[in-house]
Amino acid sequence: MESVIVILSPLIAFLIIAFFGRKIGDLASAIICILGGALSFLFSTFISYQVLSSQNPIHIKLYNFLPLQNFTISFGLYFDTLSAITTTVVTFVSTLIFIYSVGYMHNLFGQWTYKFYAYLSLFLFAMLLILLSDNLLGIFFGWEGVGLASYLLIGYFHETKKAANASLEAFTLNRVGDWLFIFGIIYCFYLFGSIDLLDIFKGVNDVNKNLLGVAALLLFGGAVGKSGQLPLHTWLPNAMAGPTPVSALLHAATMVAAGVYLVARVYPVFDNAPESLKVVALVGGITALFAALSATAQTDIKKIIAFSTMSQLGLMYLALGIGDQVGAMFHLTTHAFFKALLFLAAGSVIHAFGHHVHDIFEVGNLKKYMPITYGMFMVGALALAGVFPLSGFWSKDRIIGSVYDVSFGFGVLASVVSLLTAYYIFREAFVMFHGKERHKDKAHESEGVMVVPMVVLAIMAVGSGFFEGWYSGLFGAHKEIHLNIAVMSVVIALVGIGIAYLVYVRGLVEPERAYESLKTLHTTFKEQFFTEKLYHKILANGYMLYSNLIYAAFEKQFIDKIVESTYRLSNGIGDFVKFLHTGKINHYMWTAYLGIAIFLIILIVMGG
Amino acid sequence: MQWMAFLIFSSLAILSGIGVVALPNPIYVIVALLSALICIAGIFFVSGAELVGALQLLIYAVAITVFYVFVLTAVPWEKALKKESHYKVEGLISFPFIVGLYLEIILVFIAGVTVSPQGQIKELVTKFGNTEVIGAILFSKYFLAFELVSLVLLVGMIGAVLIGRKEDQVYD
Amino acid sequence: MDFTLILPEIILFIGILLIFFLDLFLEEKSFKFNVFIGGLVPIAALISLFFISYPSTTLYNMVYVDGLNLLGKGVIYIISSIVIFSLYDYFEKKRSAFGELPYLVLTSTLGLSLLLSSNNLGMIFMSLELSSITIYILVGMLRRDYLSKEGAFKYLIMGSLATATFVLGTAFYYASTGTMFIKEYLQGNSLFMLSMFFLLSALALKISAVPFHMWTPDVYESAPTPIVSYLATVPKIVLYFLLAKLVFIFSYTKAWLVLVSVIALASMFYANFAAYAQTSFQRIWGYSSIAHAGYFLLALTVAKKDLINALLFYVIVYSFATVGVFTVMAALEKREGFTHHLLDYRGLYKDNPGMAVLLALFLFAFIGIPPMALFVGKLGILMGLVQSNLIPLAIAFVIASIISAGYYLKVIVYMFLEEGERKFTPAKASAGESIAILVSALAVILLGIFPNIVLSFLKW
Amino acid sequence: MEHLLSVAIFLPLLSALFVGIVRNEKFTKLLSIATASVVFIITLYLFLNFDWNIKDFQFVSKYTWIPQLGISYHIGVDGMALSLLLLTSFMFLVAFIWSLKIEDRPNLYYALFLGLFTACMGVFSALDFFLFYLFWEGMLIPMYFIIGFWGHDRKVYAANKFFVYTFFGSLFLLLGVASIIVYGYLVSGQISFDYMFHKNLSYPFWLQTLAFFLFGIGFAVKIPMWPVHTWLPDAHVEAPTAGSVILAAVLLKMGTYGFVRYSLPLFPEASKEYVYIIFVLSLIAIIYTAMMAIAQTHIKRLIAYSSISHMGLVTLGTFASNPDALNGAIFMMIGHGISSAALFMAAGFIYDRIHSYHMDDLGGLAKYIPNLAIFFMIAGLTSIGFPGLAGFVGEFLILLGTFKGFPVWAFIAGTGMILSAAYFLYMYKRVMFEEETISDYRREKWKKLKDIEKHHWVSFVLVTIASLLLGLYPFPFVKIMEQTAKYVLGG
Amino acid sequence: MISLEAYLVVSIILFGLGIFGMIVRRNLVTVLMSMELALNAVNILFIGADVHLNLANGQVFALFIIALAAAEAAVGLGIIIAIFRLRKVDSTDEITDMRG
Repeated sequence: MESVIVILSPLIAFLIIAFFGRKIGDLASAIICILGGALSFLFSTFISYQVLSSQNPIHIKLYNFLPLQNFTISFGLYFDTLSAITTTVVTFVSTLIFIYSVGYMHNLFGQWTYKFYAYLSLFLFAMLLILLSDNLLGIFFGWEGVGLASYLLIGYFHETKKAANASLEAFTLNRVGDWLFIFGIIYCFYLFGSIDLLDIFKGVNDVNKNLLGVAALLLFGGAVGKSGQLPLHTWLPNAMAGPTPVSALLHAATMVAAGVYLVARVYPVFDNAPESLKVVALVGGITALFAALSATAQTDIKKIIAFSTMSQLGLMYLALGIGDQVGAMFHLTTHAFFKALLFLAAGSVIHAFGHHVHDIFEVGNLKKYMPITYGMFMVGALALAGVFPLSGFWSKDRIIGSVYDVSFGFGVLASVVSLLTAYYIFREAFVMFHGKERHKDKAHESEGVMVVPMVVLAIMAVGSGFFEGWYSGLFGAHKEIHLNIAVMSVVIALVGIGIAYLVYVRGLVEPERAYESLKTLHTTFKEQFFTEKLYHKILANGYMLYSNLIYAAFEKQFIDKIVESTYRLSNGIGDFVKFLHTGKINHYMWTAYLGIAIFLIILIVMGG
Repeated sequence: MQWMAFLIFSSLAILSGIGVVALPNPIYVIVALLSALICIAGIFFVSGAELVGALQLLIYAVAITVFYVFVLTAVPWEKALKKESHYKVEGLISFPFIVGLYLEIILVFIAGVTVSPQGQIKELVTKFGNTEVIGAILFSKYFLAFELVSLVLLVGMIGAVLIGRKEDQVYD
Repeated sequence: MDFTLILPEIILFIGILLIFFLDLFLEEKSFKFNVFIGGLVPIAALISLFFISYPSTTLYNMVYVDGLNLLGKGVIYIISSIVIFSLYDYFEKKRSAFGELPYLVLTSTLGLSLLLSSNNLGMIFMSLELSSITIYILVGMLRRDYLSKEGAFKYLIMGSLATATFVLGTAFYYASTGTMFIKEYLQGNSLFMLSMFFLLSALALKISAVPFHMWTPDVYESAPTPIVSYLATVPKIVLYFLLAKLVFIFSYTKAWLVLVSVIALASMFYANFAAYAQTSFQRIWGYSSIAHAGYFLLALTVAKKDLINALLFYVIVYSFATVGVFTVMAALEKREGFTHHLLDYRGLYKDNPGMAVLLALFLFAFIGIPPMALFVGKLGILMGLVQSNLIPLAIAFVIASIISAGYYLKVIVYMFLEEGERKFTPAKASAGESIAILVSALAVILLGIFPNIVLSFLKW
Repeated sequence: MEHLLSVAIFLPLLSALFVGIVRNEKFTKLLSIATASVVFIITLYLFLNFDWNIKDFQFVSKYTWIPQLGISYHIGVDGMALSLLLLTSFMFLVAFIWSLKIEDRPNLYYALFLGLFTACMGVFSALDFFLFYLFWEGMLIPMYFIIGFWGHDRKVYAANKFFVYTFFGSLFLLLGVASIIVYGYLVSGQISFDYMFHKNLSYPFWLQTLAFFLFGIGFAVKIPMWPVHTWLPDAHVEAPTAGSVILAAVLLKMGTYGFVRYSLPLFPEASKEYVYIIFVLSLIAIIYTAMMAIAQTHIKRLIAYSSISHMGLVTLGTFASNPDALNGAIFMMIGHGISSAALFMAAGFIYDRIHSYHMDDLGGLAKYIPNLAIFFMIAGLTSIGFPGLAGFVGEFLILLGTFKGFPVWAFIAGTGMILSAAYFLYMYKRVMFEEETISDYRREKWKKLKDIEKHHWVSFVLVTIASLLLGLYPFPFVKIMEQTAKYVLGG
Repeated sequence: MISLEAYLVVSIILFGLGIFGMIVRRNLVTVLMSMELALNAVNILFIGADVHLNLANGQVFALFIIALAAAEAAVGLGIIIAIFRLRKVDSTDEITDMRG
C-alpha cells in the first residue's frame, strides 16, 4: 500500500490541480503539488528503509494491462535498492524544487499558474513510473509521460516563439529516441518472451549475445534521446526556455538522468552484450567532451549549466559503458543535488531581475547584492568542478578512476572534461558574481521560500559525497579511491578554476580580445559544432521544404490531377460526341449504316 | 423465259431504284419509285406470287404514290429544287460502305447458302390457285396478324389525320 | 381455339374500341373520363391474367403463354396503366388534350402484349410495328409544338430503318429455315447468320443501342414527357423479352458474343460520356437509356438463364424507375417556362422538396445504390457475367457504371446544392401523376428490398 | 436478447422516420440523442454479455430473405465487430451532442445522421454479403448530403469526389462479391450470399487473387490507402464538424474492417502472397502522408492526412499475419476513431469561433480558449500514440506483431511515431502557441472569444474518458478480439 | 426456276439503294420514298424464298410489309405536312433543332 502511495500521491495531486486548480487558486495548487511530492518522498524513504534493511526487493502487481498471444503485460511496481534509492533522491529533489518554484513563480500567480503545478505533479508521477515500473512498457509509459511534461513545461511560456519552438524540438527529438526505445522493448519481448524486468534479468544469459546487443542498443537509443546525448542533443540547451525550476528539475536533476537510470536498470542486458557497452561509452565520452567544449563558449546563464548537464550525463554514460554502474548512479545522485542547486541559484539570479536577464554578461558583481545566492552557486560550482571534499569530487573521482582502469584514452578524455568543467562553471560564476556591475536594474536577494531549498540542496551537495562508500556498499560494488587520481583530479579542477579566475576576475586576458583571436574556434563551440544549425536548417527545414514540394508538385499536381482529369476527360469526350450529333436525320442514318457495315465485317471475320 | 423476264424486271427495278436515289426533282423521284414498284410487282408475277404482285400494284403503285403526289403538292416541291437535292459529302463517304455491303453479301454467297426445300405449296397452288392458298394461310394461321394489319392501317390513318390536320381548326 | 389465352388482349381491344367510340361521341370535356377509363383497361387486363392457365398455345401455335410472358404482360399493363393515369394533366396544360391519347397508348400496349405471346416472326413483326407506328404518332402529339414533330419524324425514319432491317432479317430467317417460328436451328448457314445479324441490328435500333441510337436523345427531348415515360419503358421490356428468346437460338454462333458485346460496350461508354456534355435533363435521360441498353445487352451476350433472369428483373425495375423520373419531370414541366435545361433544376429542392427527393431517389437508383432495386439488377448481371467467364465485360460494366455516376450526380447537385436563379410556381402533381410516382417509387424500393416478388415469377 | 442487435441497427432508421414525420427541432435533437444513447447502451450491454472464449459469432439472428439468390438476413458479431459497434454508437452519440446548436435545417441534419447511423451499424454486423453491401452503399447517400448541405466553400466538389471515389471502390467490391458468390455456386451448386458459407469454402488461388484485388480496391478507397486517398482531405475539409467526426471515426474503419472480415479469412493465400503490395502502400501511406500532413496550413486537411497515415499503420498490422498485430490494428481503428473525432471537434470549434481553418489566420489561441487547448492537446496526444491514451495500445501492438514477421517494415513504420508527433505538434504550435506573433487586431478581437460551451464539454469529456479508458485499461477490449484474430488468421 | 441467289442479289441491291437514298437525300419526302424502296426490296427476297422453299408464308409476310409501308407512309407524310405547316421547311438540314 505504501508503495502505491509513493506513485499515486503525485498523480492525485495532478488530478486535484487539473480539475480544481482554477477554483482553489495557484498558491493552493502549489501547496498540493508540494504535498504530493513530500508525501511521495516520505513514503519512498520508508520503503527504501524497508528494502535496504530487509535486502528483499518489493514487487507489487497492479493490474493486467494488455493480453498478448502468449503473454500478458501487466503493470506493477518494483522496489529494489536501485529504484528505491533513486526514488528517494528524486522525490527529495523534486519536493525541494517544488518549494523553490513557489517563490520563483510568485510573480506569475493569477495567470493560470496552477497549470505549472499540475505539470510538475504530472512530471513527478511519470518520473516515478519510470523508476518504479516492473516492466519495460511501464517504463515507456513514464518515459513518454516525462516527455510530455517536459514538452508542456518547456513550452510553459508558450506565447513566445522561442519556447514554442523549443518544446516542439524537445518532443520531436525525444520521440526519435522513443522510437528506438519501443523497438528495444519489442525486441526484448521477442528475445525473452516477456518484458518484465525480472524475466529479462533471468533470461539474459540464455540468449544470443549479438541479438541482445541489438536490443541493448535500441534501448540505449531511447536513453540517448532522453538524456540529450549526441546525436539527439540539440533540444536540451533549447529547453532552457522553460521556467528555471523546470530546468532544474527536469533538465538537470531527474528527467535527463532517466536515460542513465534506464541503462542502469537493464544493466544486465548491457552487461551481457559487451559490444553495446562500447557504444554507450563512446557516445557518453564524446558527448561529455562535446558539451564541455560547447559550454565554454556559451553566454546564456542557463545554457552553460545545460551543457554542463549534458557533459556530466555523458560522463555517467561513459561510466556505464566501462562497467561502473554504481559510479554512474552515484554520480547521478550527487549531480542531481549540485546541478539542481546550480540551476536554482541561476534561477535566483534571473528571478532577481524579473525574468528578463538571460546573458551572463548582462550582470556582474552580484555577490554584493545576493550573497546567499552567490554562496549557493559557489558550492554548486565547486561540487561540479569536483573539488575535495564536496560531493562532486567523490562521485566524479570514482568515475575517472574507473575509466583510467579500463582505458587510458577515455581517462584522459575524462580529465580534460573535468578541466573544462571547472573552467566553464567558474567562468560563469566569476562573470556573474564578480567583476564590474553591468546590470542596470536593481538586484535583490531571493525570498526565503527560494533560499531554503537551495540551502538544503547545498548541504546535500556538500555532504552527500561522504556516503559514497555506503552507497557502493548497498550495491556490493565498493571501490577504493586511487589517491593519485584523486589528487590529479583536484589539481585539474583547481587549474580550471584558476584559469577562469585569472581571465575573468583578474582580467589577465581580455575576454573579448581572446574571442576575437579564436573566433573560428569560439564560434564552433558556441554553435555546438554547428549541429544545431544542421538539424534546424538542413534537416528540419529540408523536411519541411521537401514535404511542401511533394505536396505541391506531386500530390496536388499529379495524384489529384489524375483524379480530376478523369472528370475533365469525361466532359471532353462528351463535348466531342456532342459535336458528332448534328441533328440531321441523314447523319443518323449514316451512323447506323456505318454500324451495320462494321458489324458485317465482324460477322464475316468471325464466321458462323 | 422466266429468267429473261426476271432479269429484265430486276434490271429495270434497279435502274429505277438508282433513279429514286439520284434524281433531283421530287416529281421525277415519284415516277422512278412508281416504276421500281411496278418492276418489283413484275418480279412477283414472274415468281408466281400473283396476289402479292396485284396488291403491290394496287396499294403501292396507286394508293401510296397518290399519297406522295398529294403531299408534294401540299409541300411545294418547287422549293426543293432551289436547293441541292443530295448531300454530296455524305454520299461519297457512305458509298464505299454501301458497296461494302454488297461485297459482303457476295462473300456470304461464296461461303455458301444451304437451303433445303421442304414445303408442298406448289402442289397446293396448282390445285387451288395462288390467291386461295394465300388466303387460306392468311385467315388461319395469320389471322391474328391480319387483324393487326388492319389495326395498323387504322392507326396509321388516325395518326396521319391527327398530326397532319390543320391545327387552327381545333379549338383551344 | 382457346381464346382465353388472349383474354387480356381482347380486353385491351374492347377497351380501345370503347374509348374510340367514347371519344367520338362525347365532347372534349370527356378527356379526363377517357383517360380514366383508359387507365382502368390495362388493370382489367392485368386481372384477367390470373384466369389464364399456362403454359399452353393456341391459334395454330401463333400465340403461346407461359409464366415468363405473363410476368412481362403484367408489368407492361401496370406501367401502361400508370402512364395513362399520369398523362391527362400534362396534356391539358399543354393544350393538347386529344381524346385519342388513351386508346393510342392502349393500342401500342396491345401490340406489345401480343408480341410477348408470339413465337412467329410475322406476328412479332406486325405487333411490333403496331406499337411503333402508334408511338410515332404519340411522339408527335403535342399541339403547335414543332419539336415534337421533328422528333416524331426522326423517330419514324430511324424506326423505318429498323423495320427494313427487321424484315430483311426475317426474310433471311425464313429463307434459311423455311419457317417463321422461332426455334432452335443449329445448321450453320450463312443466311441464318445474316438473319441473326439483321434482326439484332433492328432490335438494337429499337432499344437504342449504339450506333443505332441517334434518335434517342432527340425523341426524349421532344416527345410529350408522359409519352417518353411510355416509350422508354414498355417497348423495351417487351423487346428484351424477345431478345431473351432470340439469344437462345442465335447465341451459338461465334459472332453473336462479339457483336453483342461490341454493341453493348459502345453503348455504355458512348452514352455515358455523351451525357456529360448535355445541358438538357431530357437528353441526359436519353443517353442514360442508351447506356442502360448497353448494360442490358451485356446480359444477352450468352444464353444463360441466370443472366437472362437478371436482365429481365433489371429491365422491369429500370422501367419503373424511368416512369417515375419522367412523371416527375412531366409534373415539373407543367409549370410556365420550364424547359428541362439543367439550370432550371437549380434549387429544385428549395421550391419542391418532395419532387426533388423523389427525383433524387430515382437518380440514386440509376446510379445503382442499394436498397433501390436497380442495384439488384446490376448485381445479377455482374454475377451472371462472372459466371459466364466474361470478367472483362464485367469490369467494363463496373467502369461504365462509375462514369455514369458523374452525370447523375450533376443533376443532384443542381437540385440540392445550388440556388436557383429563376423562380417557378410550385409544381403540383395531379392525382394521376402522384399515383404514377408513388407506384414507381414504391416498386423501386420494395423490389430492391424484396426482389423475390419478381424473381419468383422468373421461372422457366 | 435475440433481437437486440437488430434493434440496435434499425432503431436509428426508425427515429429518422419519426424525425421526418414530426419535424420539430427540439424533438429531433432529443430523439436523436436518446436513440444514440439507447443504441450505445445496447451495444454496451452486448459488450458486457459477450463471451470472449467462444470462437463463433454471437447474438446471431438469421432469416431467409431472398431465397432465389441465397440471400438471408444474417447478422451477428464477434469481438471485433462488437468493438466497432461500440465505437460507432459512441461516436454518433458524441456527434449528436456536439451538433446540438446547429441551426441550419436541423431536422434534415439529424435525419441524415440517423440514416448514416443505421448503415454504419449494419456494416459492422452483417454476415451476409448482400446485407453488407446494402449497408456499405447505404452510407453513401446520407454522407453525400451531409457534406453537400452543410459543407464549406467547395462542398459540391468534395461531395462529388467523395461519392464518385467511394462508388468507384464499392463497385469493384461488388464485382469481387459477385465473383466469389458465383464460384460458390459453381462449386456447391447452391447460390449463397452467406458469409459463413463462404468462410467454409476454400477458393483456388487464381480466384483468391482476383477477389483479393477487387475487394482490395473497394476497401482501399474507403480506408483510404495511398494512392487512392485524395478524396479524404477534400471531404474532411468541406464536411461539417460532425460529418468529419463520423467520417473519420466510423466510415474509414469500414475499409479496414472489410479487410479483416473478408479479405483475410476468405483469401488467406492471396493475402499472404500479396502482402508486400499492401506493405509498400502502407509504408508510403505512413511516411508520405505524414509529410503531406506537415505541409498543410489547413487544420482539417492536416488531420485528414494524419488519418490516412494512421490508417496506413492499421493496414500494415492487418496484413502482418500475426494475431497481436491484428488485434492492434483493430484496436487502433478504435483508438484512431476516438482521436480523430476529438481532433475534428477541436478544429470545428475553432472554425465556429474564428471562421477559419488556416493556421496563418490562427495563433496563440491557448491563451484565449484554454479549455479547448487542453482537449485539443489530449486529442492530439491520443492521435500520436501517447501511452496511456487510446492511440498507443494499437500502435504498440501493431509494431510488436509486425516486428515478428517483418522486422524491417515494422521498424520503418515506427517512424510514423516521430513524424506524427512532428506534424501534430507543429500544427498545435502554430494554432495554439506563439501568441506574440499575432496582430494586435486579432488580439483585441480574440479577447472576447467564448470558450467551449456545455455541449462541447460533454462531447469532449466523453471522448477523453473513452480515450483514457482504452489507453489505461485496454485489457477487455483486446481480450474480446482475441478469438477474432485466431479465427481470421486460421489459428 | 430462278435461284434464290438471284432474288437475294436484286433484293439486297435495291435495299442498299434505298438505304443510300435515305442517307443522301435532302428532301423529307424523298427520304421517305427511299425508305419505301428499301422496304419493298425485302419483299423480293420473301418471294424468292417462297419459290425456293416451295412455301407461301413469305407472300403473306410480303402483304404485311406492303400494308405496313402504307401506314408508315401515311404517318410520315402527315408529320411532314405538320412540319411544313409549323415551319415552312422541307429538307432534313432544316430540321436540326435538336442536336448534341
